[in-house]
Amino acid sequence: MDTTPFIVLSAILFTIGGIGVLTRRNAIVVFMCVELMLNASNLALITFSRANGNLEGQIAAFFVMVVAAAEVVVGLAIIMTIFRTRRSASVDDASLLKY
Amino acid sequence: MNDFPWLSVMLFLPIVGALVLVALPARVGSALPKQLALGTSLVTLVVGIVMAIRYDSDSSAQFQFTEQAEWIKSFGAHYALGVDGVGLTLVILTAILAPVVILASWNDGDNGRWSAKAFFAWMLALEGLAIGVFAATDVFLFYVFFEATLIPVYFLIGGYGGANRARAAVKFLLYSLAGGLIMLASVIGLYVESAKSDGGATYLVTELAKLDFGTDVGRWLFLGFFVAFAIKAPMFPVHTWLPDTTENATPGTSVLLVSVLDKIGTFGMLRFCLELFPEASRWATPAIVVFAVISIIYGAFMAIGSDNIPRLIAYTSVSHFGFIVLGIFVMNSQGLSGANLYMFNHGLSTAALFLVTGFLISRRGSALVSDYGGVEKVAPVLAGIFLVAGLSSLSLPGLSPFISEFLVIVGTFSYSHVAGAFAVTGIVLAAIYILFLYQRTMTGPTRDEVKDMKDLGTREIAALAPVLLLIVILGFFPKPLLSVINPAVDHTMERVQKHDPAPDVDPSSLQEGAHE
Amino acid sequence: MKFTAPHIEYDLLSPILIIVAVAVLGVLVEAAVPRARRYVVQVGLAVVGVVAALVAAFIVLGRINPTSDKPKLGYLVAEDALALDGPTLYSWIVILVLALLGVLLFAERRLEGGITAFAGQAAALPGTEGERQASAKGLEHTEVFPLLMFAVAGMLAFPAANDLLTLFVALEVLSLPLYLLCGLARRRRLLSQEAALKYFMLGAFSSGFFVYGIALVYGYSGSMSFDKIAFAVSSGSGSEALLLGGMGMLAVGLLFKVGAAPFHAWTPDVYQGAPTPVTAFMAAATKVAAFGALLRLFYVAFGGARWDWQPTFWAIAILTMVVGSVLALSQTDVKRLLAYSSIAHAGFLLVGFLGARSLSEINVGDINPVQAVLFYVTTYGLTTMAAFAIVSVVRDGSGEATQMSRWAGLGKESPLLAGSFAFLLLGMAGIPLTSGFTGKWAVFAAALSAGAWPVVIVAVLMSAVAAYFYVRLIVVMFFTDPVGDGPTVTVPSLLTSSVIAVGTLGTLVLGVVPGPLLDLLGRTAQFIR
Amino acid sequence: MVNLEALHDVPVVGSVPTDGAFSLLWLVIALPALGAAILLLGGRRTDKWGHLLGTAMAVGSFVISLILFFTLLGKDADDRQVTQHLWNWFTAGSYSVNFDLLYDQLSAVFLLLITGVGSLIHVYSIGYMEHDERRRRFFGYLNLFVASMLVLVLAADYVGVFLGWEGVGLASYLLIGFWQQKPSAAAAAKKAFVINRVGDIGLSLGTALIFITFGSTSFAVVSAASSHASDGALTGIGLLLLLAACGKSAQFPLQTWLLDAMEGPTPVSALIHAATMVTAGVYLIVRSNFIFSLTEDARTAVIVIGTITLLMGAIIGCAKDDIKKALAGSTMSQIGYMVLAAGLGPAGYAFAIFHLLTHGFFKANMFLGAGSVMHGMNDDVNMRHYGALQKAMPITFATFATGYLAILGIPPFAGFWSKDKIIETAFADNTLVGLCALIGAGVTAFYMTRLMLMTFVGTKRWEKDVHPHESPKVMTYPLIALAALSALGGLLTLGGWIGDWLEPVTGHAEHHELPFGMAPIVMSLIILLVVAAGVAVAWQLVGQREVPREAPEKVSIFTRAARADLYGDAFNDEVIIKPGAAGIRGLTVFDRVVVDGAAEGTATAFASMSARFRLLQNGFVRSYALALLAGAALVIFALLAVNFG
Repeated sequence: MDTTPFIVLSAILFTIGGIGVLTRRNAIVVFMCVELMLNASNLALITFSRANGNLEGQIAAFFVMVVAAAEVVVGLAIIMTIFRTRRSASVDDASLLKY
Repeated sequence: MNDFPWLSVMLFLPIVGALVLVALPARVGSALPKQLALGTSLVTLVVGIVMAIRYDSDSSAQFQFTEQAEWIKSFGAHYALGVDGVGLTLVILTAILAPVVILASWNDGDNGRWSAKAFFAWMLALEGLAIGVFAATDVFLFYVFFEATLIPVYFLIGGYGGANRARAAVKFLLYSLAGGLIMLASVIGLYVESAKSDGGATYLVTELAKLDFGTDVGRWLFLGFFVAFAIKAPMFPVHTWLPDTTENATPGTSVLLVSVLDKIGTFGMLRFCLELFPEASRWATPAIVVFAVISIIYGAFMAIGSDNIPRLIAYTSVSHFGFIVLGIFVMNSQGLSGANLYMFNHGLSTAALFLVTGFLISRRGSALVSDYGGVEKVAPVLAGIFLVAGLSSLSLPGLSPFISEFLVIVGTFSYSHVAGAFAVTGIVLAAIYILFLYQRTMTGPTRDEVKDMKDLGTREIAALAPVLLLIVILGFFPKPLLSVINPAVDHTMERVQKHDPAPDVDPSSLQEGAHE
Repeated sequence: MKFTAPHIEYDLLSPILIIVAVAVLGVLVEAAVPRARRYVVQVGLAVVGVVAALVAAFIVLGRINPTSDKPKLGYLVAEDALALDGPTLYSWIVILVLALLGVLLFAERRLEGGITAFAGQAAALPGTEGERQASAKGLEHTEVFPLLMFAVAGMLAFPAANDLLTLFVALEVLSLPLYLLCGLARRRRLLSQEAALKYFMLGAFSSGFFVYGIALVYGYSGSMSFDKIAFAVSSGSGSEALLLGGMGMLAVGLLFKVGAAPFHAWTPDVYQGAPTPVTAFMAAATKVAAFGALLRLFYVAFGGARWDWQPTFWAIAILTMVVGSVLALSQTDVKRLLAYSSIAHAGFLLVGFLGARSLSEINVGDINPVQAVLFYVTTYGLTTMAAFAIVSVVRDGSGEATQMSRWAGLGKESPLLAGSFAFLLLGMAGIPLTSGFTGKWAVFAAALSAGAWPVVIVAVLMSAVAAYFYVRLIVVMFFTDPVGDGPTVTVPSLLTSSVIAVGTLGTLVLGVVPGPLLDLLGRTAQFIR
Repeated sequence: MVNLEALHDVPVVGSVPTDGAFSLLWLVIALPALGAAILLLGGRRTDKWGHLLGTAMAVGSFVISLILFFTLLGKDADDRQVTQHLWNWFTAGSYSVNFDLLYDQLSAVFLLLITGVGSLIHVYSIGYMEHDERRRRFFGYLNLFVASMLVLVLAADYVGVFLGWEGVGLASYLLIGFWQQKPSAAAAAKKAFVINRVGDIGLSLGTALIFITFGSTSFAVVSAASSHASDGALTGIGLLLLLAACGKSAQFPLQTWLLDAMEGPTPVSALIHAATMVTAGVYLIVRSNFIFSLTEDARTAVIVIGTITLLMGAIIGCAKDDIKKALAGSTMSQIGYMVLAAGLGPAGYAFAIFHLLTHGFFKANMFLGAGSVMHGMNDDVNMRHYGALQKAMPITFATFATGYLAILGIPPFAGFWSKDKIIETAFADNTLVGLCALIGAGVTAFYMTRLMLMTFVGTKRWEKDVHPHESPKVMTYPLIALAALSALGGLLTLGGWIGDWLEPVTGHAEHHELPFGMAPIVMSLIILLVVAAGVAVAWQLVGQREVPREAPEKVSIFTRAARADLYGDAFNDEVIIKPGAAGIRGLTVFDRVVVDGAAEGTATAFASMSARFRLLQNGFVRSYALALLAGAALVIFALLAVNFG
């Protein structure tokens, strides 16, 4: 079967994630959108892995997940500190550094 | 001791002196550093004179006192020094003016931003680097010195200059840097071209001269170099940094800047533009001649119009550099010899003019012509020297600049009657700006502000005397200079494949003509 | 039950392994060693570790005997996951040296009065009782050292990575610790945290692109390893679109790291907000690692498709130089100014990167682009380190005085410091007799040899523009009188001073006698495929 | 190869190496030069004896000149052109200029004139400048002048001439502006120098053209080759040299500086602006006879200029109440005669030089006389305040009278012999020119008579507390000597001696026929009649009625024009100076706004660009993300475009 639908789907997911990053204010949600992008990539990886008939893609998918998990840890830590100091999780509030 | 590194010594003596000065503790006061600076520059001068005496003007080699060592292999850059006649004269000019300037600006460093020590350290560093520029026979090395000279000047202006010194310093630096960076593109271009050649990458002038760049490449590289040199020289329309700079610099700095550093521009045109890109130079000649003539007249008019003495002198230099560039690019023996001689003479006359006006300004505390009047009555010696300096600047026969200017005019006239006719108006305009300046400052009823002005002191006269003496002697007997310059000129003529036009009536042909 | 264990060349990998080990140990130290002694132990551990790694790296370098005219190309290790060749080993050494300097800056305690520049307790809220107690107790986060080590480990792996997956992992390993470090400033914590957030958000976003790029390229070539990709490119099988899309997205990820326009937006904010030691390290080391990776990926894997990506990179290089130089003109904060200047330098580095030519075109002894870029990052790294180190010692009551106006009259206040800073600035401006000049010369020459003269022209003009703001800073320091009470220069401990000294000295030496280093690079800067 | 048949023959400047007495030649210049050096560098300590040293130097070189002259007489005509090679001045390519001195019949005459009259004026100045505390410097300048003038007439190369040419220019500048604290004096000095520089354009370009044409600028080579040159080149050179002559000799259109030059001390006016320097132009033309003899066109130009100037000067002289300015006008006019004569070619050269000599005598005489009058009248120069001075200062009157008769051309006084010859030759050449010259003689008679009457006869119109008295002997003796020369100068032409003497230099003059076959004696009578008429008119207008102490306002347009120097200055102001000043003001603005503005503008442009674009960095992480996304999109699009576009 043709890989196109899967790739298209992953592309759509990726785009949704990207748009989400741009449109949502809440840091957590923004970060979830990034996760969505990563998972879209995973879908693509796995699809190609199957199409190419080797496992590298799937291994990569696992790595991506692991790394994503690590990112979550770091990310949440940062977001937490920001939230506690500013009492808000909106990424737009943090805009002292500019120009 | 023919392999004695004369040029390296001349180059590093002042720099080492500068470092020593910096190393001196602050408590030694300002007297010792001054004496040390003067001493260093004098020793350098002595070395220079000895070297000049050992220079063999009949040798066939293009460069003498050559030194060469590989510096950055992968750039093809060498530490290569050597002088031909032109380089020698300019090195000597630098060596002569340095002690003069140091003596003349004995107290100029005292009320600057930093100690007098730093002032003279910068001066010495500048002298060394300037000598390096004129002695470098490797394009990369030349470029390094070319840019490096900017820093001392920058600090000399910014640290010790007048009201707008910071702004002037920045303007000077950026203007020159812009030119330098444009040149950098061409310098790198040279590397790329030479790397293509089977000889491999090199920056030695002698090697590069053997290469034949294509017409287009040659012209582009030429332009890169020429723009930088035109800014340095300075030529219309990229001259405006000079008046602003001299207006704010101390007289000594102005002398080193205009009399020595600006020569890098014309020197570079000769050494690199004509030497490396003869075809492109011939191609560009008409346009450059036009700009040179414009510079002559434009600079003169601006000088007539300016009420600020240092600005005025700066503009006169624009005019004079017009003559030099003209002489270089008409590409005949008269023009070239004239131009080379002019570089030296202009150095002397402008130095005298800057220094004597500097003394005048330091007495009255104003640089405006309109603030003076009748000084001749209270300070006859100052006025007399002022007049002589001025006359040399309007190249009065009997003073050294005359010969150079006359030769340039002759050369130009034989290149093109029209160009010559325009250029020659410079001599009238020069008379106007100099005598107008003299009339407004020195003559007329003495103004109250200058009533109790003191005449020149011994130190000041001692600083000026050698310059004036040279101006007069070389006015009647320029042979020492010409004898080293002319071979270099012949070499250049060879490079650009030009020959002097034969006279309409060849006197030698008349005899056999008579026998017919 | 039997299996063939993967073959790992532990000896060759020792530098990375040492750093990782030190990092892990550091974490254990945090757990085991009582607070009072942690600082000493951590610093000692880090220094020893980095030095050991450095030694190891030199030994490995020796293995490909770089002094000979025809050095060994290098080794493919860890099942071809990493390539240890000239560029890798050189980058390692540079990164480790910078890391060592970084450790010294991190360990500086005198400036803040006997305590590091990092938050006493990141969890405590700014301006609360908790924070006051933390500082009263003299608490400090010694975790910064293990974090630094992890980042270094990632940086070592980054230029060595020989397949996309390793590349990705290395990227994240170097990024995540930096995100955290950015947020740990003791002073101005709001800014610091904001910097962390921005860096993290955008970093994560860009790595999203990066991963998707991996997927596409994998889809195109059916493999992650560079040599197979290269083969696929040369054989031209598969759909161009996948390759180009993937290439583009990978480029985005990497260009984000080097801070090239239009992916530079994070740089000024993060550089300004982060603790100065972190900024220094980040600015210097990340560039080395990222350019190492960029070169390998695009020369080895996508080298065959050079004509596809070169035009785009021309545009990016030009844009980056313009943005960096022009926007820097109107900056009033020294750290931010240096941030913009780092963008400009990224542009100059890209100019060198554009010198890509097929080996056949490069005669022996010519400047080759890899050599040029690696040389430039070295010079830039040293200069920047020293510059930021100096920024960290110019202070007033509220910590570092980064407002440019507060620097007025520094030349009188402490001539030596101001003098060396001026020298570093001239270096960045590319005045001869500084490493900045030789570096610029090298990258421009490389690009010009590849016929990229329009880019070089722009580069030259932009260097002129850039010169303006460096000079302006010099004017402020030397030619303007301080308003009110001038800045005070807190005399730093040996740690920071040695960083300044090394950086300045490097800038001078590499400016006057760059020959040996350039020759070394000329011999060894060849990628193993 | 050049065709010899077509050649006219012009005298070739020979070059016999110096021997015996001639090796002293350089001393003639060296002495005054040394004097100048000592007096100007020596400073105050030379004040006491400075004037004596200066005079001694001048006299010394006069003595040498005499020795040289008689040795020259001793030699036979062929080798009377001696060249002393001093050193090679400069060499560039094929162009080499030597520092050579050429002593031939022409320069010999000049040597005597310059050193002789010069010495007399030095002596006179001892008295005249007695009360000036800067007298020492005055003598320094005088010496400098004499030295430069000698260089000018002895140089064997056009560049050498240029050296002297500018040297005398400088000396004239310094001496006109000797009383610098008077703004008018300073201005006049500058004006003189600048206008002379305009002339120098001619000399330098002329020299350049000579080099291009002949490959050398030494008289010997050029005179040998000139007949081979193209007419165009010759005419060009001629006209350029004429321009130079106009500047130096105050010929139309560069005449305006001479009247202002009277700001200088009177001895200066006598020496520089009457006897020697202003005649340098004539010398240049005569010296370049080997050019002018071959170019009809250039000579015509010379004649026209000369004629115009001789009339202009005469007219201006008529309206001046300032005794010196009146004399200056007369000088202009007389030099006009010389230039005219020089323009007549071989026929006229000798007479030009002859008139130059006699004029040198009688004009110096009259200027010094005027000086002596002023000396007695507290430096008042306005003739309307004079009158009836012949009793008060008899010697001055007597000497002045001889000068008066000489300039009128009353036989046997010197002027008669020289001026008549010129007018005759002019008639022979062209009747119109002759008529102009004749009218000029009449007008000369008018204004000189007017001057005499207003100064020495009539009623006393002296200012209060002015007590005219005869000047001291140190001043009157030179007057007497010069008076004698003005009276007897004619002897030089006894048997046409001067002509024959100069012929080897100026070439052979074929005899001219006067119009209507007049005999020369008839011509002379006509001239005398015209002169008499002039005198009569003056007697009517000035002698017969009271001279008002204030210059009358209601006067004819001609008088007004003459008083305004025929609007020469007005013309310069309107056409050159005012537009020039305006242009320079404009240019200054242009330089600041446009030229510098372009440079500074670029900088500001970048700055404003920066200020605008930095706003894009707005601090919102999401907009950064947008930028990133857009960038990514662009990159991918670009990549695709490059390959599929």
